[in-house]
Amino acid sequence: MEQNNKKTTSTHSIGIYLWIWGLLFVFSTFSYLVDWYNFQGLLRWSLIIFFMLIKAGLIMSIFMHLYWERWAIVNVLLWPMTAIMVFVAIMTAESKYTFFTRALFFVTGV
Amino acid sequence: MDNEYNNNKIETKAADSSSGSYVPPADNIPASEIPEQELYHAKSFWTRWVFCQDAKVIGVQYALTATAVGLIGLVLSWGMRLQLGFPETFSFLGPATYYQSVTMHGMIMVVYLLTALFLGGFGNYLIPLMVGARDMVFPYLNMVSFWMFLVAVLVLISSFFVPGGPTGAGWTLYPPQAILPGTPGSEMGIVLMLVSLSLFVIGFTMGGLNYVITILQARTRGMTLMRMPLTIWGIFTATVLALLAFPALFVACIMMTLDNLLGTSFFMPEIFTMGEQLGTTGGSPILFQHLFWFFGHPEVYIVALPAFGIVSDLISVHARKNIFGYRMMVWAIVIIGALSFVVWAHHMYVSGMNPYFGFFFATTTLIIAVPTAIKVYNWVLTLWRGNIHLTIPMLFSLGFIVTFVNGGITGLFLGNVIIDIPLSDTYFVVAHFHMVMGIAPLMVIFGAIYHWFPLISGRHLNQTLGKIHFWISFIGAYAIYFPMHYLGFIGVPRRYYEMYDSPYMTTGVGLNQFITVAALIVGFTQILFLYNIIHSAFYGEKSEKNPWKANSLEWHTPEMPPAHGNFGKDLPVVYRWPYDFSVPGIDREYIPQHVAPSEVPTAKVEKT
Amino acid sequence: MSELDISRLPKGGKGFAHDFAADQTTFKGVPWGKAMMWIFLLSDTFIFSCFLISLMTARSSTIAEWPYPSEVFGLTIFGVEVPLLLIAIMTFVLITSSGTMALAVKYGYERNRKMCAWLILATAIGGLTFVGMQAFEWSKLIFHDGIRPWSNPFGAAQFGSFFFMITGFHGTHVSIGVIFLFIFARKTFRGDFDTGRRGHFTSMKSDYKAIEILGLYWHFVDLVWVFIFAFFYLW
Amino acid sequence: MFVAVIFFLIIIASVVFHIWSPWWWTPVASNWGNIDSTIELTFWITGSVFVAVCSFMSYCVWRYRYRPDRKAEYKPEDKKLEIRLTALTALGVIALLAPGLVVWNKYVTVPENALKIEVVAYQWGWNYRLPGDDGILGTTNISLINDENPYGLNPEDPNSKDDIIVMDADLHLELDQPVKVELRSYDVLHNFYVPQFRAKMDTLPGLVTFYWFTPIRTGDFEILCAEYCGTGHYAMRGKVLVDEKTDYTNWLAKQITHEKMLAQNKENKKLLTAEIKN
Repeated sequence: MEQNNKKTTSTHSIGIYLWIWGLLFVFSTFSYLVDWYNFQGLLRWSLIIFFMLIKAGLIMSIFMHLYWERWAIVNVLLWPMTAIMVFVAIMTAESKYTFFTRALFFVTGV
Repeated sequence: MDNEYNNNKIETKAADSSSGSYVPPADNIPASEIPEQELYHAKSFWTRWVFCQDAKVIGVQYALTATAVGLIGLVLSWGMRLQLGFPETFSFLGPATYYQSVTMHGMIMVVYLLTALFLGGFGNYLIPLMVGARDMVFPYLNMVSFWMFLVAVLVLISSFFVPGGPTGAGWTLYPPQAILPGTPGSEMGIVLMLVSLSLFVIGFTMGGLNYVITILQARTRGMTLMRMPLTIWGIFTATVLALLAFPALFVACIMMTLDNLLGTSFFMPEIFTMGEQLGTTGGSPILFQHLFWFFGHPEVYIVALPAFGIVSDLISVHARKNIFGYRMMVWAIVIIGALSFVVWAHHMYVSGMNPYFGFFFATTTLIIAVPTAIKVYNWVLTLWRGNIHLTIPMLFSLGFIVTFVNGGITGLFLGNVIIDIPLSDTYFVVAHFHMVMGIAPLMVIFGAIYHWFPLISGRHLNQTLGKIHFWISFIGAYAIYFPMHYLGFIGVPRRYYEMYDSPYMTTGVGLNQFITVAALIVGFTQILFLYNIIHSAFYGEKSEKNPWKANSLEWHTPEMPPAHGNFGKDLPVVYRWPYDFSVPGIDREYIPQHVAPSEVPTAKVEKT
Repeated sequence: MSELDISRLPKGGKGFAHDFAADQTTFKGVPWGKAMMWIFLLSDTFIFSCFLISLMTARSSTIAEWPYPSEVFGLTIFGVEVPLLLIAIMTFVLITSSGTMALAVKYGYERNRKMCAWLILATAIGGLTFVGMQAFEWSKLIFHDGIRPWSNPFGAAQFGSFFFMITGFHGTHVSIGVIFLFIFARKTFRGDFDTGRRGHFTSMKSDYKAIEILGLYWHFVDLVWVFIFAFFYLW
Repeated sequence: MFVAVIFFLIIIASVVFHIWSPWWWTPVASNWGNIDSTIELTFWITGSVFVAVCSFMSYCVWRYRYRPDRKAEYKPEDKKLEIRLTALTALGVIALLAPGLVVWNKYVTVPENALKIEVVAYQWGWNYRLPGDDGILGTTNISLINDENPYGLNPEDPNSKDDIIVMDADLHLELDQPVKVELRSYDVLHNFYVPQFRAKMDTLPGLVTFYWFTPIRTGDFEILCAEYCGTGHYAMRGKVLVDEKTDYTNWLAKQITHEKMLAQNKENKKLLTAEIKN
């Protein structure tokens, strides 16, 4: 039932997996340290996102082999994220609007 | 395509020589990239007809279940119409019953009938046949998908029998009212509805993965994406939309179930209802609406896109002409699908969301009108200079065009944010969406059933009954929904149990009675259709092979109806698109997809 | 049967155009099961995205105080307040199991049955540890800190709701993964993938490719945790 | 022949129905007449598309009906025609959208001199609150609602003291005075809709929504709830009465402020408890 092309079987040296594994540890530690040193505001925000994206990228590209996949599947998997990004953008604006309306019209802390 | 890469492609693609003179191409086809699919052949009655792994049987199972539940939806609509046309005549219809009917009618028709019928029914039956595969890629998962759907339907039906009855929250299930005591069915009904929807999503995901992977990875040799029938394009895009849109519904269902059962405050702000504080804090009802419509708008196209695809094929076959602008049609389907994810909040113009969203969503919504209009133009341009057989599928296709154009242009009213303000939540909306995603897709479904019934059963449906069915359904449905727009202009809100004591609404009485009578007539005509199907399945006129002289692969199986595994010993090899009708330079009126260019050397076909 | 030699196909953007214009398979060299898992994960991504978007909406639209996760999830070890300690350990456990899974996939391709089986087992145990720690975390929050899905003593009620819902949904994914990992470990030890033994339900032949598919799922679970860690615990 | 004629008749019938339909919108009673103009424009554009496309279809059905000796044309594509049609459609869409967005911009931009009033919706009825002399509505919270304070007004907020409480389904408005309605709900979604004003907006619990309009005609107008809100949805009616200035002032003078109402309610409660004690 499945395709059986032995030629396409790709194995990678064990080293690359161990490297990525180590990097994931390091970046997880970094993102933990963001909390440990209690960074706040924009710095915290950007550092968290930065480490998160790096880790996600490493897992997807190496562990999930996306780096070695053909563009057809990579594009198919990544483009739909645009819809999510639009959703995020809209909901950011929406929740800000909700917050301001509430702060303007409602008593807080009752 | 660049020639240097043609080592793996069929030679015909490279044969479009630049010199301009047509050179008959060689037919050599490289061997398959994918090994022969192993199939589980049924050994007993149970595995052959009940727990069957054959996509064709699963498709019929889906279709029958969806039709059965759709009939319930139809009967519910009669109750609503009786109340609206002749209020205070029928004592069994109280406001609670009325709202429960409205809700269940909407949900059944949109999700359990149309989605399941187009994707589960037509999708399962047609995809493997039309792309030249033996079966779906995961027959077992496909079977489980149907059984999940059946369980979802049973859970839904069971809500009619629980204390408090089914939910009456409207098909949009907006919280807070969906789970507060002021709404009928807020005890068990809403929970069962949410559970049923979640099960439907899970079951559909199993099926949907099958459809997508079968189309992407299991086509036969020569079947490039740009040679697939538009039916497949429609179903494919709709399935992709469903796989990406249903998650939002699933999440919304989970969160509302928790709000209901555990008393969380996802969608529940501070609420003072029926004289007491509810104790919830800080939630946002608008969040639910965003999630719901992030699912709900693509859902409209989940229903519409397969209809677009199927109707293109019906028109082309029965007008004996290639579909006009195939590439445009494909791109239009894909663009509509992609855009459908960024227009959802046009259902929420009056919901109290951030008012500046109106600009963005009105713009994106009206942009969708462009590819949609192109599709309409291409359908009528396909008729132009065709040779139109007014068969029943063709009649239904024509009916589709009229109802769809009508419903589509009223969509331009509602999509344009400022016009939506007076019209939203009135009968204008009801008329609009029934026209565009009720009647129009149903026209296609009927046409498709008349078209493919010979393939499924080996017999024709009765033509006379079919014509009666068409004319009553089409004219009747048009008579129901066209005048209904004007109720909306007066300002009659939807979901009103009765409304006649308003001074300026009394004018609508006669119109409402007319609509009710028309609706009952159209509804009862469907019994004629069911009789036709059941009777013809056993006693209908025997059909010869390929009765409509179509080109696509499903008509060219060794047996008709096709056996398990679809295509005999060898899978067909495809050399052309399915629209080579009336090709010049050759006597044959049509050239099926698997006819090699060497068999029709004089045909002046264009490259596909 | 002629082999499809993927290495000879064009790469990158040209490859994209080529693959979509080609017949038979659009994802060249991708088995059906793997393609299905990818598309399923895409759909699942949308589920988790919707959860996280809802979290964001609730959090930035509530006028009540949002609890500070760093303190809520802190542990006191030997009298020292360590923020987010348990979560950090859980993160490392999950990454470790992801690493072993990646190696298991590699050995599966090399048809190294023993190595592959042990690594799958290690992954399963890692996953089980994670679930166990999550159970501990839940019980601590419920019984010790008094956090309930509908309310909590620290602030906005949605904090608890989203915590239990999102980690619960992720935990369900992990648990399902653990079950499959154990089943696959047994199958690998038994040599199903070498003998092509037929599946109990689907009656289809077993193949080492299944391990890569399971691996994709497991890495996805890890991937989701990266986002939950960032958006729920660190934010 | 027969089929084409019937399809054509249906199109004719639709147009005829539209022209002679007795069912049409009620005369506008607010400044939103330009919504009507936008709808009219849309009707002209889309209506002609409908007639054109469907007539063309009927014509094709008649002209190219099946004949055994006819062979259909073979023409997969006509790029030029398709591009032209696309451009034409895009033009039409812009013509629809642009004026719509202009009016929408007006709709969401509240004029400075608008009187802010609050509409409160509950299952199943309407109440109102006017800002009093200071022109400012006091802050609220649903969790403050109780027998004495039925609106959940903030007792600490000085702006709330002179707020005028209208616990009645009838709302009076002054002619030609722009009004910004701030919509609030105690329980579920509702929608404050007066067909003659054209405008509407949902009310949500946990949020305040708004829109504005200027009544331009005196008279009584019915308020309908246009968002499904439970079993009593259809019965959730109220009335807006647009008055001349003198009538409006007379009505306003009879209304009670929040401060007075609180005092009254307290007094009543005292009496009640005293009665119970006795």
